[in-house]
Amino acid sequence: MSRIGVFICHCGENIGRTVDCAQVAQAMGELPGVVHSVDYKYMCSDPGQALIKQAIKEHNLDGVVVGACSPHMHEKTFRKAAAAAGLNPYLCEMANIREHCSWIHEDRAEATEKAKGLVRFIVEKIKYNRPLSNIFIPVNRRALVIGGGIAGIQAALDIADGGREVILVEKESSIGGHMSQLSETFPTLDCSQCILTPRMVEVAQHPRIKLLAYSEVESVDGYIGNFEVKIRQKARSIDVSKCNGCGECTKNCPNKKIPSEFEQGLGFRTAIYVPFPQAVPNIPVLDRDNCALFKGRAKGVKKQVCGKCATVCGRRAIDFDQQDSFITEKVGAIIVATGYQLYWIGKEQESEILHGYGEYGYGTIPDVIDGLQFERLASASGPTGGKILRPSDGKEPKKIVFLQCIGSRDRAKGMEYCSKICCMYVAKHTMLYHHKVHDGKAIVFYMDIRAGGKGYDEFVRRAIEESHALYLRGRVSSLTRNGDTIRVQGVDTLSGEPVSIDADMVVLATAMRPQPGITSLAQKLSVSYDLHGFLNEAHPKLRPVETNTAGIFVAGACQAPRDIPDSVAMASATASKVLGLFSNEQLEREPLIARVDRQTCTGCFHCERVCPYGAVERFEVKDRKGNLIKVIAEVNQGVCQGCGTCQATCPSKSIELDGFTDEQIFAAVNAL
Amino acid sequence: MRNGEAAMKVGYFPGCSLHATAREYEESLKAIAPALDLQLEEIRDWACCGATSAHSTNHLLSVALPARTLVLAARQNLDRVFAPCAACYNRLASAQHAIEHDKKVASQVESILGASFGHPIGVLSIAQLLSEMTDRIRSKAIVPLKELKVACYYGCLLVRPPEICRFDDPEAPTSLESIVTAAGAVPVKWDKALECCGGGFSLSRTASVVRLGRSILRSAKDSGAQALIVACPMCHSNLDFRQRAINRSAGDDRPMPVLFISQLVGLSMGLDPVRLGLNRHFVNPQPFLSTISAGRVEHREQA
Amino acid sequence: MSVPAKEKASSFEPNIVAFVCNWCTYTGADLAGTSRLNMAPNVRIIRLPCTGRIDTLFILKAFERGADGVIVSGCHPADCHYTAGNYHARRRFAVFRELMEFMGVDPQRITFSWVSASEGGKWAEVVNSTTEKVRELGPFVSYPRVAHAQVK
Amino acid sequence: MEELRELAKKLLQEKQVNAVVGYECDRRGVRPAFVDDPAGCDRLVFDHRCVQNLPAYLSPRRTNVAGLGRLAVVVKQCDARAVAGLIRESQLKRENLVLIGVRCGGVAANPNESRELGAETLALRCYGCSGTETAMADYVVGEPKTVPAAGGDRDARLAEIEKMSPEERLALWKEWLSRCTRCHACRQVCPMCFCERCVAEKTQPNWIESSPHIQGNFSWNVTRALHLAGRCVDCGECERACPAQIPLGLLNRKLAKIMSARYGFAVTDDPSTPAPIGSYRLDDGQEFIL
Repeated sequence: MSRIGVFICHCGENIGRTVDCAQVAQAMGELPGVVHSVDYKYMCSDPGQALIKQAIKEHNLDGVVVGACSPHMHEKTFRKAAAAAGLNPYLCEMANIREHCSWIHEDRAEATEKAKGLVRFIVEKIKYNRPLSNIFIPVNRRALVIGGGIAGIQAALDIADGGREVILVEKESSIGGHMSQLSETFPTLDCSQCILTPRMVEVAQHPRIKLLAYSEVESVDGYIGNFEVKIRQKARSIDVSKCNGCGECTKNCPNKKIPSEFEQGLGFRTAIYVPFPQAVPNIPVLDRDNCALFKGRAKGVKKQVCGKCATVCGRRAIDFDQQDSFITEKVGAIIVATGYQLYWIGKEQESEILHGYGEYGYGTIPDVIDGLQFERLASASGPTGGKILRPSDGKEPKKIVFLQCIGSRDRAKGMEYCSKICCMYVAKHTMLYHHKVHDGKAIVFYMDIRAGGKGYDEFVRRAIEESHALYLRGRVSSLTRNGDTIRVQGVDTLSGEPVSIDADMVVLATAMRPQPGITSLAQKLSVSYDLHGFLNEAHPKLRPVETNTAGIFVAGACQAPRDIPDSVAMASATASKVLGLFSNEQLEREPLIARVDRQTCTGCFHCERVCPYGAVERFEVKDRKGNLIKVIAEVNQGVCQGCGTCQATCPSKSIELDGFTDEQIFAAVNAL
Repeated sequence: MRNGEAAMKVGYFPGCSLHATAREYEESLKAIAPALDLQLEEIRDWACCGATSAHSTNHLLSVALPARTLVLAARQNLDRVFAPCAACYNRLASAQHAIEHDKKVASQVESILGASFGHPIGVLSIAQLLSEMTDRIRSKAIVPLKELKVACYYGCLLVRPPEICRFDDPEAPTSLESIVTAAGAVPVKWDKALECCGGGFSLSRTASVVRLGRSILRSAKDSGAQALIVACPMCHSNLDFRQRAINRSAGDDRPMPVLFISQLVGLSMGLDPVRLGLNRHFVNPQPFLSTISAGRVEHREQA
Repeated sequence: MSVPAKEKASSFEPNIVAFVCNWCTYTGADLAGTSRLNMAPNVRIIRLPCTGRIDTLFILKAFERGADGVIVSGCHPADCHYTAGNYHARRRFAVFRELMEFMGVDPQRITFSWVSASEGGKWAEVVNSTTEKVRELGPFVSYPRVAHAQVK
Repeated sequence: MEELRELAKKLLQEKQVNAVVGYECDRRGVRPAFVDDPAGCDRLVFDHRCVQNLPAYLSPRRTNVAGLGRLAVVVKQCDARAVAGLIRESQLKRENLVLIGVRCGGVAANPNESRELGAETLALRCYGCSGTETAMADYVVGEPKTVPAAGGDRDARLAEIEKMSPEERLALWKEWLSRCTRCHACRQVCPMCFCERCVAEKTQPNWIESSPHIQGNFSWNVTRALHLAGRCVDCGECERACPAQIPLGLLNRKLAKIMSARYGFAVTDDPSTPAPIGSYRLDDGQEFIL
């Protein structure tokens, strides 16, 4: 590049006061390759930009250097101006002589010298700039939503209502998630099923939503706009196309004593079952681990042991030999909404940072239950028909102690984070208990009450004032069996007194953790996660629902503990991001990405190891006959974000980051 | 696990109480050791472990005192040191932990002692030592204990803090249970196995010790235990020596014999109760001994 | 470039190059400017997308071309715009720094820092303290250098 | 030795491999041998003069060797680290290779060593080595041998230099590196230097001055060492090959020391061990960063 124009801006007095702009312009004019060098009061003003456009045409410039403010301020402005004059925008660069020079120095001679140096860096660098054009990536305008809880449902409906197709994958046999297990919801105490069920039905009936229940994501390939997702449809042992959900099979299944997952182990289900009556889709699933027929098969019994369900099924929908099947879907964006699980306080834990709670009996005391179990006890459709009864003997508890922060805010045994929802649902539980057992006494041990949210603090106050819950600030050191009751040893830190309570039942507000298997899913998606497995958002404040992998979004409690309103808001936010992405057929992005020199790449794949985005792929170089010559690296344009870590790592310098190539940096350093 | 191996040699740190108030603990240990092929080599010139005065007043001293013993053990070419007293065990293990994990303290202590640390020493509690030998205990248990129900009491120091002890579960330990099971007794499930006995407040704040002991003994009795098994001289003292006061305050006249775990193991081996020091207890063990048809002891009534 | 300072060794003014990442330190240096924080004029910034892009060859070349000191600066751990570039850079430069020290390059001539977009003040401190240190060490003439290009 | 020859013969006869890479003797000492005929297997030797790191011939850059097809290679424990490195970096496929692990018992510093192996003649890399065969070996030959006791502290010189002042160190390295003629023998002999086009030969831009002048020499040797950080298999061949007798091994050893101290990494013959450069831990040391 030999026809460079240099434009030095005074920025009014901002630069001119300390930097002798005319002198800088003159010195730059003497550099080899510079054919035009001027200074001007305000380069960014319309006349200033006109000056650049005119010079490009007049002097047939093939490079423009603007010595002015920070490129973060005006790089776009000047590149646009250059483009308007017919110059490739990437042949225009800025040297920062304001923030990095005139504003931070006082001595005019020193500042002028430094300004010369800074502009010279860029003049030398731009000699090696090449014209670049923006990259266009086709977008497959369909979305995948992983997880059919309230967040996934909301996201799927919003996108589908926005006119785009959605594939909703749910690993359980029905959508609905944890919300379907709740009795009432805070802070309004409206029935959870009543508000959720219509939305579930809407999903099932929506023409643009393809619901894949009892399915899991097997693998994910590709990048933003062009993901290819392999989905495993687990064998239900039911021909979905034939089943009409009549329920005869369930009714006739002889094994009726299997602890129900939906009822949190407080109720029973059959081996072939629908998790709850409002399930969507309303198709049963056969639990092969508990089915007599499959147990018999496993033992090698020749004769078919059972098969009642198949006998009673009028539509012959039962298929004992069904296998897992796989389908592949092409989508342009993925929303992860896999939700949460509760911290189990037992002795065996899958993570090194969790230790369980031996002082609470490691979960072996029958009337010590967790929050979700209490939800089922309080639910009108629950195992007790909405009566609060003790799991051990079915008696009505007259005194319930609620313990908050079990596993939350506890570095020793659980997680340091706050699970956010427990303060609220414990308050709700005390109210539900008060409504159902008028003479019952609810006692809550808390660390702090965190009731930030619309109507939230008022709700907690109602629990205390109207439902007469006794709130004690302090921790409980042990739960022990004391005859028929549970001895709760704790401390009330406000009075400073140790407290000993014999409770009929204890409810633990255990911590919210991400779903098991989240890390393996995150690895499939190349999404980062924190120490606890919660998925990382791209920016905690400004990009809360995006991930660092373009085209993948997060909603709900898979990202951090979230309540229903938060999850729904996040879900709608992801939907709006996805619809925005889908508003164009192509995705346009800056071309500042890495490219590989196929000639010299040796295929050591150091670049692959350091790439934060998994943008490096393997490319087979073949001769004309199709014989493999070598395997080398190739950069996926859609995935590369342009950090350049690969280039610094490449031993033979066979990968270059456009915009910051080795030649450009070398030229700048040489200008020292 | 060292089960089934030939003779095991460990360093032996009796501490002050095994030569004084808990003589029966040492007697029983020395009585069962030969049967278990266990060689206890006393550390020459050992000094006080420092509990509890040292660690409540001066951290450096609390490391230096037991560290001296550890240096001596290394000089005696011992890899492991057994401290029968739970407090001694805890101090020695804490000192070893500090030496390994806190370089600053380690170098300060080295200059105090004027000696450098040799190889790291494994510090063993009685629970650790005997749970390594459950097979031997089982094979030597010739006297049927007849489904004897016992409550195993750990107290606060035997398995805690977990980062120092690195043995058993700090909240729901089972090592003593596995030992008594090997000896032929039946451990009961009870709640107070880890509660505080009052420790050194036995003399200064007797009322507190009586209150704490009351809840421990009540829970043990309620669980159907016929004897309480302990592994610490201080626990033993509080629950045996103070038991008359405890029972009186509770209006309960059922005495509960309190045995060191080594005594129970000794009984299962058919050793003479007097050799095991059972005659030294304040609670008369005779009714209990009769239930398992062990020998007789002459009991002196408490004044 | 004129280097008058070099000739009068009594008042030596060091030449320092800073390789900084675009998102944190460059923006932090912008903030220092916006906040009008006065600092030594000896440091010249070369902007790169990420510390992950900063090659050890840049530093070697800078010394060859007459730099007396070098600054490498980027986002704090966990703040990298590209999630992990700074972690890779951290290993790269930890090793490079120790090797250079072994070969006789005083590590004080190379400053590594994490300066976030909000740390304008820290940037000024890094610039001033590095300038001060290198000024004390004197010109890096002992380093194998190419003939100094004299450009007006 | 017979065992080795028989094995080589068998592998060739059964067409399991197209050629065997091993060692042979000539007047001046031991040199690498490429045997593709069963009859030629009697040339093969293995003794303490078998210094060369044969996997250096396995990089795909050596097209004449790659053209031989499936190979069997005689490897010492130290050589196997190079094989592991090449597999890790996608330069070799394990299944295309038969590894004949030798129980070596240490080698001399030079392939033409006429004296017996002892403290004086033992190669530096054998200090502290067990001399047993590599775990990667498909076949193991030879009786177990013991490596002679080392003649001193291997890193004594390293420690000595570390104690010097920066000025002394720079002067020392300038003196050494000014001798470098840029013959790149260090690169040619290195099993881990397999780039198609070395960065030293890249001209656009020319990061490393190509003429044998101290400027480029410094950058070259620093860069060579850094590229081998965490990858160097510590065979010492670069130093042996250097005609200017520059103690290049010091740089490699220094880096190995840094890798071990900072990242707990030591080079192994297990290809699944990830390299320390190119990976990171969130809690990596950063005491040098402001």
